[in-house]
Amino acid sequence: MSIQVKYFASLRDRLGRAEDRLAATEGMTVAAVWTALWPETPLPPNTLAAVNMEYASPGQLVRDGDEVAFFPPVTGG
Amino acid sequence: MSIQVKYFASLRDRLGRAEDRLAATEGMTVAAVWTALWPETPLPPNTLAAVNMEYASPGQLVRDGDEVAFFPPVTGG
Amino acid sequence: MNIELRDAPFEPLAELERHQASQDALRGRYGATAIFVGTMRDFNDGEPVRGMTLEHYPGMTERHLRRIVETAIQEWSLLDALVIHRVGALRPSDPIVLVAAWSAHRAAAFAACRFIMEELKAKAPFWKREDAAAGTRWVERNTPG
Amino acid sequence: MNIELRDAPFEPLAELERHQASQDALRGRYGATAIFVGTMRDFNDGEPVRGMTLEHYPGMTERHLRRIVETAIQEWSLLDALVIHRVGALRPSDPIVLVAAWSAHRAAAFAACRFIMEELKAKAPFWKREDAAAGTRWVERNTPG
Repeated sequence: MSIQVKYFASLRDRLGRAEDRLAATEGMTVAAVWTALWPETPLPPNTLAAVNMEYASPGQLVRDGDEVAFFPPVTGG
Repeated sequence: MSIQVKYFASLRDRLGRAEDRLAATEGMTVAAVWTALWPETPLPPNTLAAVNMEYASPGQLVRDGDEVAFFPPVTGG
Repeated sequence: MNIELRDAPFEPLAELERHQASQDALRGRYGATAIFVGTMRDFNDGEPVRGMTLEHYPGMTERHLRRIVETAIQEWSLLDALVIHRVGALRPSDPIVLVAAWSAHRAAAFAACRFIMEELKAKAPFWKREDAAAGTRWVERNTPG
Repeated sequence: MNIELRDAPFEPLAELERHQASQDALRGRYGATAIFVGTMRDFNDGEPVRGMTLEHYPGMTERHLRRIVETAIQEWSLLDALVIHRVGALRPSDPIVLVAAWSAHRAAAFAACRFIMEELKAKAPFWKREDAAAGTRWVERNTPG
């Protein structure tokens, strides 16, 4: 088991990748998922996060098997 | 020359007529037009009036050649 | 801009199709179309309704509809607007009114479409007479917007 | 209620026609249909735009659209609602989104249609990338509603 991480739109273009995988650690937050994968890159301002397709705050806990997504403000409609 | 008076919808049905003609007198108001034609019948509450197809207050002056209309609240749309 | 009274049933979607076909110069300029269709219900005030007659004040109706639509076009910088309103005898599920507003952005289109409908209901001299089981009755006032 | 994502151009009026053809049980019950169509403009932020790509987050998009529409149906007692949204490559004047709300009365239809659009723009995970003369750029935020 692990956390699947997805990036969308301008964030994916900037990072140069669409997905990552990460082993969850006890008490890991959304913010910690980002830091573990991108230790050199602060989360860009206005970036949104979702856990299992629901909007999530940086402090929300994640666990093995979760799908975590990072993306810029949405611009549909 | 004279004033043409029109009645619409439930008001026309109640009065039993759609039109009247009336000789204008000096300083005649919309309310006076009604009273001249229907001395026994008070203007029903909520009745609207128009002079030359513009909404008019009871005190508005009318003159020869004008078209005056009386009708209930509008219910289109 | 187009404003029409119709004394026979009309199809709002077909009217929109036809109207948009005449908008070649606007293609790509509008980002938002807000549309409202008012339809005759078969039920009103708890009573089944079989039919309806829409009376109007010829001349005054057109004048006020035009002023309402011109006001909306100016107020919200609309690119185009369309109003079609039935008069005469209607049956349940017949369209009564079609309002459409085309604008660069959605806030203007929504607001203008709503404004046109509310103004039309408040000021355009139309009157509804319903045929119910109990007989014929004039609708005394519109429902609030 | 119907919610669809489309990866090819669609005709909003034809979709409405088709959807209404399936509403036999509702005929005569609704008095108000509020419709919004969002269309791709050929100009944005003062620059001509040649094309656009709409990306989305498969799964999350459908989930949020469904929740938004269900919320609207409940909040305004809608009789029916329809949302169609494009994804993929668009050209100027292509429809992006269609929202329709059917209700007994107009206030509910207008409010629900507006709500669905605003919620969709705020929460549904779509992203626009525009192709302009200067190159390709992601749209950073939506215009206010």
